[in-house]
Amino acid sequence: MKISGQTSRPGRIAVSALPDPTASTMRLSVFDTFRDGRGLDALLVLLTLVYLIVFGLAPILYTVLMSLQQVDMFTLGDFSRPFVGFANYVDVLTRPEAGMVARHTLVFVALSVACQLVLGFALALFFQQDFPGAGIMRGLFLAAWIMPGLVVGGIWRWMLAGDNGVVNSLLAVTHLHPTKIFWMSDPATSLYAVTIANIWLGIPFNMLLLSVGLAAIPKDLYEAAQLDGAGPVERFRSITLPMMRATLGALVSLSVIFTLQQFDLFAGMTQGGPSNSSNVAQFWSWQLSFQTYDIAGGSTIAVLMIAVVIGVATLYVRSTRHEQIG
Amino acid sequence: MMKTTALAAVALLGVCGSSLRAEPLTLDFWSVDQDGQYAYGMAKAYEAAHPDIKVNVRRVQFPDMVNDLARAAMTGNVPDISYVDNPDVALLASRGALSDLTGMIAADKTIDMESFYPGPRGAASVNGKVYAVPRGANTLALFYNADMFKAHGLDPDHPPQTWDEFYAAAKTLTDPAKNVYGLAFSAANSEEGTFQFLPWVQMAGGNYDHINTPGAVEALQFWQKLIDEKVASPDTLVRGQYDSTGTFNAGNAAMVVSGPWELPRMSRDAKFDWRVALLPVKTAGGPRASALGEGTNVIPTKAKHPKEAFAMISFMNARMPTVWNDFGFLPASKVDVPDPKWPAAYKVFATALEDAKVRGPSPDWVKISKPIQTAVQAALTHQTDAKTALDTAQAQIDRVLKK
Amino acid sequence: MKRYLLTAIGIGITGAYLFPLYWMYATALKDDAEIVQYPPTLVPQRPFWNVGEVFFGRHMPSYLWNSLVVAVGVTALVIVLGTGCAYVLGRARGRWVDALLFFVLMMQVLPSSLVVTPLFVGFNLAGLLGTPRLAVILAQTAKALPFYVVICRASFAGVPRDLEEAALVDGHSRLAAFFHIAVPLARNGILVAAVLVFLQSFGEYVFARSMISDDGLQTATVGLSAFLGPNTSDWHGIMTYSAIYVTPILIIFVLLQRRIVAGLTAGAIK
Amino acid sequence: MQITLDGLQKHYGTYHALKSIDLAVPAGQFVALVGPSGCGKSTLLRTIAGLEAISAGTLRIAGEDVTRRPPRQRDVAMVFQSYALYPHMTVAENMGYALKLRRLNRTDIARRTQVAAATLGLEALLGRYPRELSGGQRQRVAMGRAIVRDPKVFLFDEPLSNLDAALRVHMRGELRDLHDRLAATSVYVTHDQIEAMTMADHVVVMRAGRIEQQGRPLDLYDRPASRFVAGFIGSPAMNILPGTVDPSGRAARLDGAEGPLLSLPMLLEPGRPVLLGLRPEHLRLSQEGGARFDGVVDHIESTGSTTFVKLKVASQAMVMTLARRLDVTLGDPMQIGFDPADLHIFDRESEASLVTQRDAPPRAGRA
Repeated sequence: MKISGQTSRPGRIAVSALPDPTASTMRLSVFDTFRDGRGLDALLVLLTLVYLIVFGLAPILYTVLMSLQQVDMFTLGDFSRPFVGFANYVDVLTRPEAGMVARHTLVFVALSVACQLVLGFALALFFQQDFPGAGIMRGLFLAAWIMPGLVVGGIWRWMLAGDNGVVNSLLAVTHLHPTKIFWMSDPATSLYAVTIANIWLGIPFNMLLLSVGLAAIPKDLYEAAQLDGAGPVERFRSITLPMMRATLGALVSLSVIFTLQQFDLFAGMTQGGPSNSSNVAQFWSWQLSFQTYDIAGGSTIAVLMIAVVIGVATLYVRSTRHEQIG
Repeated sequence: MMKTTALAAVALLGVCGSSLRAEPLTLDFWSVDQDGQYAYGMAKAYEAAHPDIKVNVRRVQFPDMVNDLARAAMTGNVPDISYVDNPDVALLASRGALSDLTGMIAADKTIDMESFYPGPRGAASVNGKVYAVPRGANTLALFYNADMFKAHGLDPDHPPQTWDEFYAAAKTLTDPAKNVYGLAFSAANSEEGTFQFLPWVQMAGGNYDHINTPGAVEALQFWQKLIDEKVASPDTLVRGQYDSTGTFNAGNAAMVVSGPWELPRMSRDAKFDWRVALLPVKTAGGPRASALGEGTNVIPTKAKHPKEAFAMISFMNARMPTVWNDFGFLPASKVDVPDPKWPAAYKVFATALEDAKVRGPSPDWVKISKPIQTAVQAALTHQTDAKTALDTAQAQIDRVLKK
Repeated sequence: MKRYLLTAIGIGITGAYLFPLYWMYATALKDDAEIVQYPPTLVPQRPFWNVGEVFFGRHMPSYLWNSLVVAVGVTALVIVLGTGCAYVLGRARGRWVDALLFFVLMMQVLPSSLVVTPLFVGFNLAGLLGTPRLAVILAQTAKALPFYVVICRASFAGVPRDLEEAALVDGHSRLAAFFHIAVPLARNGILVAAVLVFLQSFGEYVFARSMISDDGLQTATVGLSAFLGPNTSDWHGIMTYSAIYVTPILIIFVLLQRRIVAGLTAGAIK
Repeated sequence: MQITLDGLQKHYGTYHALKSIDLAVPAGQFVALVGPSGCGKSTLLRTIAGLEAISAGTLRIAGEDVTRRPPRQRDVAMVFQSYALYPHMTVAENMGYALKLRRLNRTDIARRTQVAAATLGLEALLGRYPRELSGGQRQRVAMGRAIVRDPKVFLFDEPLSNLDAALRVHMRGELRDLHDRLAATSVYVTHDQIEAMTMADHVVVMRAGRIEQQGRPLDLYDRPASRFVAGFIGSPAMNILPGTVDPSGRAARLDGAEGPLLSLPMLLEPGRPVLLGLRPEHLRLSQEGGARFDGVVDHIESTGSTTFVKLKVASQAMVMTLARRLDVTLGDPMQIGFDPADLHIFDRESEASLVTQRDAPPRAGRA
C-alpha cells in the first residue's frame, strides 16, 4: 500500500497555522498503525502465531489427517492415501496393551508431577531460609536441569542396573533393601524406575518456579499471621498455599506437559518393557510409528494425547487469571 | 587361484566402466557398521582397487535403518548401496524400495545365488526375484567359561548337549555370592529377543507362524525356569546381546548364548579359557536349530549409480572368504575360509549355520516379531503364563499373515 | 548456630541430589573392569581419563560445533519471534489473550518424536532438507517458542505499564517504547528464558537425528546416541562423552547461576 | 483555548466510559478533574495524553486537531501517580529522556535538565537512580521530567496520592507555585476535592462518564448544581436530608417524626418532596438567631481548633462543625440555627439544585 503525498504525516501539520479541515477524520496511516496503534500488537503476535501455525499447527493437523488414513512409513510422502475413517482408533484402542498403556501414562504423569511438586516445594521452602550457601546450593540444583534427557537416561540406567548398579549397592550397604532390585527388568518396578529418573529431572524446574513464587509473598503477611498466633503449619496452609495458587496452577500444567513429552528416558532406560510394563502413550506412539512402521497407529495415539492435553492447557489458562498485572 | 583371477577381472571391469567418466564418482554406502567393520573395510579395499571411485560410508543405527531408507525413498536422497537386515528385505522389496537385481545377477559371472546357504538365499529373494546379495551370515551358539566349568567339577570338554544338561550346568555354575550367573542371554524387547528365542521354539517343534505349539510353550517355560531360579539375571529382559556377552566377558556369567560377532571383543576382554559349543537340543537326537543373522547388500530403487553400485556389491561378494577373519561373521555361501581365526569356534558356527533358519520372510515381519517379544517378556515376568502369552501372540500373528 | 546446621543439611541434600552427576564423572574415570565390579567402588580406584581419545575419536569438535550452530540459531530466532508476542500477551488481558495463550501452549503438546514425521514430510516438500541444520533450527524453534513466550510473558507483565506510557508521552512511538523501555526492563526474564531455550536446543536429539543425514553436520547428542545403541553399551565411553558434553555447560551455568537465579527470582516467572 | 474537547466519547467494547465530554481550557489555567473512582476522570486525562484512543469527538491542543495523533505528537507532559520513573536510568537521564528523543544536543539537554533540577531542588540527586530516592524525591523527579520539556500542556494523574499527609499539603502549594511561574496549562486529576479546591482555577466534577458541573472552586462550593456535587465538594460533606415543602411554600419540614420546619429562601409549590442541604460549617448554636431546629448530641470529636458534633435530628444524622470548643455530653439536647441563605434545596427526583437555577455558572455540564 502506498501512502499518498497528500496524506501528510500528522507531525507536519503542526507547522501549519490553519487547522486542517480533514484532520479530525484522518486515520493513522498503515505505517503508523504498526508504530503506534493496535497494529503493533497484531504484528508482534502474528510473528509468533504465523510461525507456530506453520511449524506447529500444520504438523499436528497432518497428524490428525494421518490418523484417519491408511499410512505407513512408505506412503508418507504420497498424498493419495485411502481414508479409513476411525478404523485406526478402533484398532489402537482394541489392542491388548491399550488399557495398560493408558494406565501407565496416568501413573507416570500423576506420580511425576506430584512428587516433583512436593519435593520441589520442600526444597524451595528449605532454601528459602537464610543460611550461608543457600543461593549457591540452589543454583547447583539447577545444574541437573541442563542435562540432556538422553544423558540422564543413560546415567540412571547405569545406576539402577540390577546386577551391578550403584543404587542396589547403596541399598544393601545401608540395609534398606539387602536383596537386589531389578529395577528395569521387573514389571513391578520398571515404570517406577523411569518415574524416579523423571522426578529427578523435574525437581529443579519445580523448585525454581516455586522459589520465585515464594519470594513474591510479602513478608508482612507472615508476620501478621504470627501475631495472630498461627503456627508454621497454619501459616503454610493459610498464606503460602493461597498466595501460590497462580504459580501452582501454571507449574502443574507445565509439568504435565513436560512429563507427557518425556521420551528420552524411556528410550534410554526400559524401551517401554518388559512386556509393556513401563510403556506410556508417547513412547508407544513412537514404537508403532518407527518400530513397526505403522505411522497411522502412531498418529492416532498422538491425536488422543492432544485431546488430553487440551484439558490441561485449559487449566493453565484458567490459572493465569489469578495473576495481577503490575 | 581362480578366485584371484575373478577378483582381478572384476576390478578391471570396474576400472574400465568408470574410466569413461571425467570426474571421480562417489558411491554412498549406508551401513550399521562402526569404523573398521565390514562397510568401512570394504570401502577402503574398493577405493584402493578403483582410484576413480570414492565410497562414502554413512553409519546408521541398526534400529533406524528401515526408517531411514523409507524416508530416503521419499526424499529421493537414497544411497547407492545399503545394508539391510535379513528379515527387512521382504518388507522393503514389497514396498518397491529395492532394485530388482535378478537380471544383473544373471548377467554377472561372479554371483551365483545357488552358492548361498538356503537361509541367506531365502532372505534375499521375494517371489522368485532377487533383491539383495547376502554379505555374510551369523548364527547363535553357546559360549562357555571352561575355567568355571573346571572349578565347579564340570567337564569343559563335554559342554551340555540337551536342555536338561544345560539347565543342570547353569544351575551348578550359578554362584550368587560371587555375583556369577550360570547363563546369560537376551530376552530384550527388540528384534534381538525374537532372534534368540526362535531357535528354542524351532528345536521344540514350532516356528514364528506356529508360535503356540506345545513345544513352543515348553521352550518358553524353559526360559521361565532359567529366570525364575535366577540362573540367568532378571536383567536379561532389558539387556541386548552385546551387554549380556559383556557380563560373560567380565566373569559374571558362566555361559552366554551369542554369535560370532563377539569373537574379536571376547578374545580381547575375556581373561579366561572360553570355548564355543552348539546350542543344546531339547532331547538327545532331537532337531537342531539356530538363528540366521547378518544381512545383505541392496541397491535402493532410486539409486543414482546402480551399475557402479552393483559392481561394488559384486566385488564385496567376491571377498566372502575373508569376512570371518576380517569382520567376525560367517560366509553366507559355501566358500572355503583359508586359515580361519579361532578355528574351533569357526567349526562350531559353520556347523550351526547349516541348521540356521531365516526369520520370515514376510513383508510384515516387524508385526510378527513384536507380539513374540511381548509374549516372551510377559511370560518371563509372570504377567501371564506361557501358554496364554503365546496364544495371544499367535492371534496377532494370524491377523498379520492372513492379510 | 542454627544457620550452620541448615548449611550442613543443605550440603547433604544437594550432595544426594547431585549424586547422579558425580556417578557420571566417576564412571568416566573407571576402566571397563572396575565399571562392572560389584559392589561398585564409590571412588575410582585406578582413575584414567581418555578425554582425548573420546573427544577426537568421536569427532566431538565437529559435533559440538554443529550443536552450537543449532542452539544459537534457535535462540536467536526464538528471541526475534517470541519476545514481541510475550510482551503483548503479558500486557493485554481478555478472552482473545486467553485463547492465544491456549493456542501457544497447545503447540507445545506433542513430543518432538511425534511431530518429526509430518515436519519431515513438509520440509521435504519445501526442499529444506538440503540445508539440514536450518531445518533442525526451524523445527526446534517451533518447539521452544511456546515455552519462551510463556516464561517471558510473565516478566513483561511485571514491567509497570506506566513506564511505557511515560515513554509514549516523552516522545516514543509504541514500537520504540517496546524496544527502549519494556525490553530493557524485562531483560532478566528474557535472558533466563533465552538461556533455557539455548540449553534445550543444545541437547536437541530427535530432529537432528531424523533430518541431518550428513555426519559432518550432525549434533553432539546424536553423536552420543551412537554409544547408546543396542550393540554398544560402552559405559566408560558414554560417561566420558557425557562428561565432556556436560562440563562446559555446567561451568557456564555455575558462573552465570547467580544472574540466572536473580533473573528468575526477580519475578520473571509467575 | 489551549485545550478544547468537543463531544468526546470513549468506549471500551460495550462499556461507555466517556459520554460526550465538552471542555475548554484557556492557556495558563489550572484545571482539576475530580470525582469518585470510576467516574472517568483518569480516562479523560489519558485521552488528552493520547494513551487512550478517542472513540468519537475531537480534541484540539493549541488549536490543532490532535484527536488521532499518538502521544509523542501532542507535546504534552504527564506526571503519573506511580511517578513511572525509568528504573534503569539516573535522575538526570530520566529528566533528559524526552529531550534526547527530540534529538536535542547533549549540552542543551544538560543545561535544561540543570535548570529544571534547580527549580525543584534536585541538583544533588541527578546522578542517583530512582530506587535510591525517597517518595517525595521521586515525586519531584517526575515533576522535573515534565517541566524540563516545556510542553504545551501538563497532565497530572493523582501525583500526590502516594505521599504522606504533611508532604502532600506542602507539595500542593509548591505545585501551584510552579504552575504560575511556568505560566503552564495544567490538567490535574484527583479524587481529593481539597486538592482540587486549593489548587485549581477551574474544577470539573465528573460522574459516570459525564461532567456533572464545572466552574471556579468557590462557585462549586457555593452553588452546587446537584446533590452529587454538593456532597462531593466540601469537607465534611454537606448534610443532605429529605424533606417536604410546607403548605405555606416558604418552609420545608424534614421527614421523620416531628421533623423541624426550615424556612426556605424562596417560594416552592407546597407538598413538593425535596432534599435539603446544609453544610456542617454553616450550622451554629441556636441562641445566635435565625432559623432553628432541635437535635440531640450523638457523638463529638475535637481537633482543638475545630469541634465536630454529630447530631440526631428527627431520627436523621447531621454533622456540625464549630470553630470553638464545646462543653456538651452525649445525649444533650441542642438547638441548631442556620442562615436560610445557606440552605441548598434539590429536587428529590432529579437531584438538581433548585437554588442555582437563579444564577447558574456560565458553562454548566449536561447533567
